[in-house]
Amino acid sequence: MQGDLDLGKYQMTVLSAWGAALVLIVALVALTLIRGAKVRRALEAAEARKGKDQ
Amino acid sequence: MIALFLRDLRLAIRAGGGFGLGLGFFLIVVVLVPLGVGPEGRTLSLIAPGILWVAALLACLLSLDRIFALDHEDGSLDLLATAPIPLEGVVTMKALAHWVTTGLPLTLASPVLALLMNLPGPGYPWLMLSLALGTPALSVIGTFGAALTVGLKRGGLLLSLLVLPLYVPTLIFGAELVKRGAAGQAVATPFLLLAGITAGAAALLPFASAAALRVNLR
Amino acid sequence: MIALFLRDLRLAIRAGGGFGLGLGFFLIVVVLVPLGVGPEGRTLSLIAPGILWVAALLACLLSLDRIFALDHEDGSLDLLATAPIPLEGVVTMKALAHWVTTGLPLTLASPVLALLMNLPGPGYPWLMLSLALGTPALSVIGTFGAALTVGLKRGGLLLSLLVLPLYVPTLIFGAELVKRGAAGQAVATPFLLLAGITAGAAALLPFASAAALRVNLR
Amino acid sequence: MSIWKYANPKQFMQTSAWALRWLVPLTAVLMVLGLVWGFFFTPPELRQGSTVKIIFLHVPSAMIGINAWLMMLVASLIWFIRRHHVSALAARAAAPIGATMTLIALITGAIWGEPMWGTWWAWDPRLTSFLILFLFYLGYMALWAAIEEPDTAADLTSVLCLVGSVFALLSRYAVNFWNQGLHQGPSLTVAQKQHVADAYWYPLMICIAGFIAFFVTLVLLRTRTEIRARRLQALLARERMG
Amino acid sequence: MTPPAAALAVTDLAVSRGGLPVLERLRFTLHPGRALILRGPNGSGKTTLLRTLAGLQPPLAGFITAPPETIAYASHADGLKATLTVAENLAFWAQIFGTGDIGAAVDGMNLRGLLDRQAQNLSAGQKRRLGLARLLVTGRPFWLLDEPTISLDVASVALFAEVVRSHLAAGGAVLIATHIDLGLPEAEVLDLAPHRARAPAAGGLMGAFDEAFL
Amino acid sequence: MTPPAAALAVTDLAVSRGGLPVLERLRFTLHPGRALILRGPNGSGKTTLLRTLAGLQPPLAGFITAPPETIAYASHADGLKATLTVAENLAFWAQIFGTGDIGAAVDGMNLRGLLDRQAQNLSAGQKRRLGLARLLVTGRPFWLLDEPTISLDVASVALFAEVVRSHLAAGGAVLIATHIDLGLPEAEVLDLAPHRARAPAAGGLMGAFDEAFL
Ligand code: HEM
Ligand SMILES: Nc1ncnc2c1ncn2[C@@H]1O[C@H](COP(=O)(O)OP(=O)(O)OP(=O)(O)O)[C@@H](O)[C@H]1O
Ligand SMILES: Nc1ncnc2c1ncn2[C@@H]1O[C@H](COP(=O)(O)OP(=O)(O)OP(=O)(O)O)[C@@H](O)[C@H]1O
Ligand SMILES: [Mg+2]
Ligand SMILES: [Mg+2]
Repeated sequence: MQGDLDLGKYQMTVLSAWGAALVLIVALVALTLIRGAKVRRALEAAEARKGKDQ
Repeated sequence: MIALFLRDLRLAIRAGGGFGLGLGFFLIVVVLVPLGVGPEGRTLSLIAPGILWVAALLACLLSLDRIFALDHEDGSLDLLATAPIPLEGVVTMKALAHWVTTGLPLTLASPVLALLMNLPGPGYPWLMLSLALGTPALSVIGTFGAALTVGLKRGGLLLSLLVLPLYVPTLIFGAELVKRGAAGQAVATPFLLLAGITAGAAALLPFASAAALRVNLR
Repeated sequence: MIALFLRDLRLAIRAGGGFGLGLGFFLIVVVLVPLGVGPEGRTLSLIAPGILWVAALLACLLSLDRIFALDHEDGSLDLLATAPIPLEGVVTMKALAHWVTTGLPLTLASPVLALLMNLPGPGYPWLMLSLALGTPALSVIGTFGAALTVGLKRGGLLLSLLVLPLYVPTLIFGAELVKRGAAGQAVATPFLLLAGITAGAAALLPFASAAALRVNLR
Repeated sequence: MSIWKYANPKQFMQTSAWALRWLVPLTAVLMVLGLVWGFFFTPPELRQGSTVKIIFLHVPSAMIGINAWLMMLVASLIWFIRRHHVSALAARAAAPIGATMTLIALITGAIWGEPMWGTWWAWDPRLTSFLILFLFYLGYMALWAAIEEPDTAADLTSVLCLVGSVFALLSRYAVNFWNQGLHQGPSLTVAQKQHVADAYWYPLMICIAGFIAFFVTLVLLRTRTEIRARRLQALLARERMG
Repeated sequence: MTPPAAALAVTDLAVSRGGLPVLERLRFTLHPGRALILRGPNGSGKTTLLRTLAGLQPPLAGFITAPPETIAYASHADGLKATLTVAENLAFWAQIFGTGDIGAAVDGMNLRGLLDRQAQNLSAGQKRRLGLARLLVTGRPFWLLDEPTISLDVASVALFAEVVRSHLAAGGAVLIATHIDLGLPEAEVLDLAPHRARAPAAGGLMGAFDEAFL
Repeated sequence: MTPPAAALAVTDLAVSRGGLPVLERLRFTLHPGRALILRGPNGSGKTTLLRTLAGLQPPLAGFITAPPETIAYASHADGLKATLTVAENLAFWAQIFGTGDIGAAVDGMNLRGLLDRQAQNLSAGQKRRLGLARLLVTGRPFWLLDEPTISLDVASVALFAEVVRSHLAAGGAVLIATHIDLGLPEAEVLDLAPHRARAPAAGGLMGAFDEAFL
């Protein structure tokens, strides 16, 4: 199916637009998830310390 | 409140010619552009209204960060906030002092600089009019930006980033007014819009500025 | 000495994205000019090399006053002057840190902004080359200006006045290089002159800056 | 119970965790379906050739770019009036998404413009006002980043969002002064679709739905992170207090 | 100076800095004619308390009876303009506070000889004297002073005590945070140590922003 | 720390501020292991003298034997970066002075608990402690301190005296300008009053720039 796809003379245009957009989307998602995981881990560590004190 | 205004003026004068400096910057931008762009008269007169307005805007912008920064550093702002004058008044006076030290001299000097930029003859009165009408808005909007960023280290460039998009409508209508005036077209619409922006900003923004200042002081 | 450089970088990053802000200003000036001048593509590509260089210069300029001002206010500069590193080294490191936080990002971002200004296609590599070559000179010269004005209240605009004339040769050759490159003409002369200015400024000005700093501290 | 109970962080964490269980798969399905359909199974258009495929990224991201700002405006108002922390944090969480979407619209539009208009960029009113919107996003995020204390930052960014919205509208109107521009006017509403052939209409609708779901999902995820960061900050400060 | 209608009374006050409670369960009354000295080690929250009383930041809990309009606050910083002369600096504040006359303040803090000197050319102690003279032109009954005698020499400290005494005699009241002896034996002392904010687990208050998050 | 080769000796020194002579005929020697306290009323020229000794301004007349490279100067301002943490601030100065280790300084001024706090979030006294800790990382024998105990509470003043004593014991020397008692009874005192600059008519020196005009 992919083989059939013919983007014609605008191949570069379409591919670069899609490429740039997808890179940005993936980067946004990745940053969101990475920061989320980092904060979650730090919070869990802090909660654990707090739990021990009490 | 008048005392505050007078003090700010006096400080501007004492600090190595506050009036001259904004003007100097205006002058230098206007000089730099032909240096960078090249000396062709036709190109210059084409871009003159826009560049003159951009230069005026940048000259305003550069002096913004000092509106509150110095007062914050030396503790005066804390004292003003507890003084028996409303913070809205303080903010308005600060904006007014900024305009008198920046916008007003720019307006008065603009014809000379327009000469350097080859502005077409009929544009001169419109240039002065548009600056007289538009620079107060620049001061008021800038004061708002300064109130938002007071107390932040290196607030200067952040301030520019915040304020410049807010300056866009003023710039467009101001430059448009000069452009149409210089070309002898109808100027009523940009004129009214520019006046509207200035009036609206002067009437409403001091409240936002005072609120931001209050938040920043606590 | 490396420690000083690293500290300045760290301070720039801490202070709300030091890198982004110089860049932000460059971006905004480049956006404002078309807003003022109007949207015609032909006019814009005519003035693009000049305006891009003027914008880069202004973006550099705006961050100059902080090179020494903060260190002076909090007393660090006194301490650095009595530290076991030569003041020439301090000045060079400060200039280097300024370039890394301002000139370098400007150079890297310039193609995107050239797009907005409709720069003709062949001009792009020359634009980046000229900025890479010229912005170090802007930082070094700016550091000299900052050293001259350190400790003056409201030095910011005075600094601009002092430094801008010094920037003129860099601006002219830089813009000329881009203009010729964009038009496909010979670029050797402005290229060599620009490189010469940068090399000369970097080699000699630190001594002048250190001397100015010494005078200002006593 | 009023809807304000969701403004309680604990309640919000629970509700959003539940909602995310549905939203994440929904987003994935819609995005993949819409994008794959749009990229692989749409024919080239007569005039535009295959560049028409860019529409499936350009239009949804442009819509989100605008509406994210609206959402931030509403959230800022809620923070002002009722001082619900989740609201302020949601506004903060939405800004980078809106900025990225705006950037995507700008980039795809620019790339599209090269073959269509023969230029990457033109100072067309719609393009210009979008660029200004992007600047507003940058300023808003820079202000959040520059202020240490969270409540102060929330207050100041809300003020900026309110004032900025007014000025963004003004500039939208101001740039219309120049000319009608190259960019085509709004031809696409849910009710009427006469300008778009069916072959593009259905995948486009799916993409738009996918982007909306994507936005909601990310806002929820990021808001949860902001809430956790806030709680973390409070705990750490507490630890220092002893 | 209009004498204060009432005392500055503080009930169950808690103050916070950077979102964290610093002091709590504060309860004291400052009567006209009295001086109260705040004592506490570095970082115990004296500055924070004074800023709260002056109305510069909202209290975390509790009440303050005196409105901010009756309070003059002198912080670590003096609020001087380097390029204005001593006389201009004082005259400005006198105008802002609507009192107008700076003669008493000048004589009170012994600034006659320096009137035409720019503030940037004063020594540290001279600057401080000018900062204190500002209090005299506010015409307000309650003075909140944060380490007022920093940099002052012995003679100036005595001068300052004199000024405070005459303010008290005129029906004013002062609250002073300091680590050193001020030569005011008649002043009461409030030790802040027992008022340190406790962790919430130990019964303390929540911080302003984290009540929803803890 | 390398012990100083010699003492800091001052001969016939005259110092000026703003072009006017402030102090003259100064002559004293600061031997290793000794502390000297400068006393004088506000505006008598203590800060000016210290800045001159530190090499920040040229003397009007006279000689100073110790080169500036042996001198660490702590002024009214602390030279702290608000956005750097306590540890980063100290580490920076340690690197600049090539000493590298901040452990001793941190313990000396009791900053362990604050290491990760940004300088802007310190109280006045905590900032001052950090400013003094900087002296310990310079590794220099002569300390010139301008009112070092400003804002410090009693415990911190004692801590400071302790640090000064161990510096003296290690062969260092300190010169302190202050108005308050530092708990250093062993220190000698130099009163600046007799050294006040006289008018030229009375035999005093000319100012730096006006000799040509008088
Ligand atoms: C940098 C360049 C561009 C920018 C910033 C931009 C921006 C936008 C924006 C903001 C919208 C949203 C409209 C709305 O929902 O109201 C939009 C829609 C659209 N754009 Fe662009 N655009 C750009 C270039 C292009 C180009 C080159 C084309 C194709 C020739 C194009 C085709 C479209 C189409 C077809 C729509 C949908 C319009 C509708 O039917 O409502 N855009 N664009
Ligand atoms: N942004 C912040 N975040 C957390 N804690 C802070 C922040 N700012 C200040 N603090 C802390 O709040 C406490 C109170 O500070 P405050 O300045 O009121 O103390 P102080 O009693 O005036 O001390 P000093 O005698 O040293 O002047 C200090 O422990 C300080 O470190
Ligand atoms: N630019 C100037 N022109 C004239 N006199 C000046 C100038 N700057 C400072 N002075 C004066 O020089 C004198 C010395 O000031 P210096 O700061 O050395 O005093 P000090 O002993 O440190 O005082 P303090 O104990 O108050 O800190 C002061 O009387 C001051 O007013
Ligand atoms: Mg304090
Ligand atoms: Mg002194």
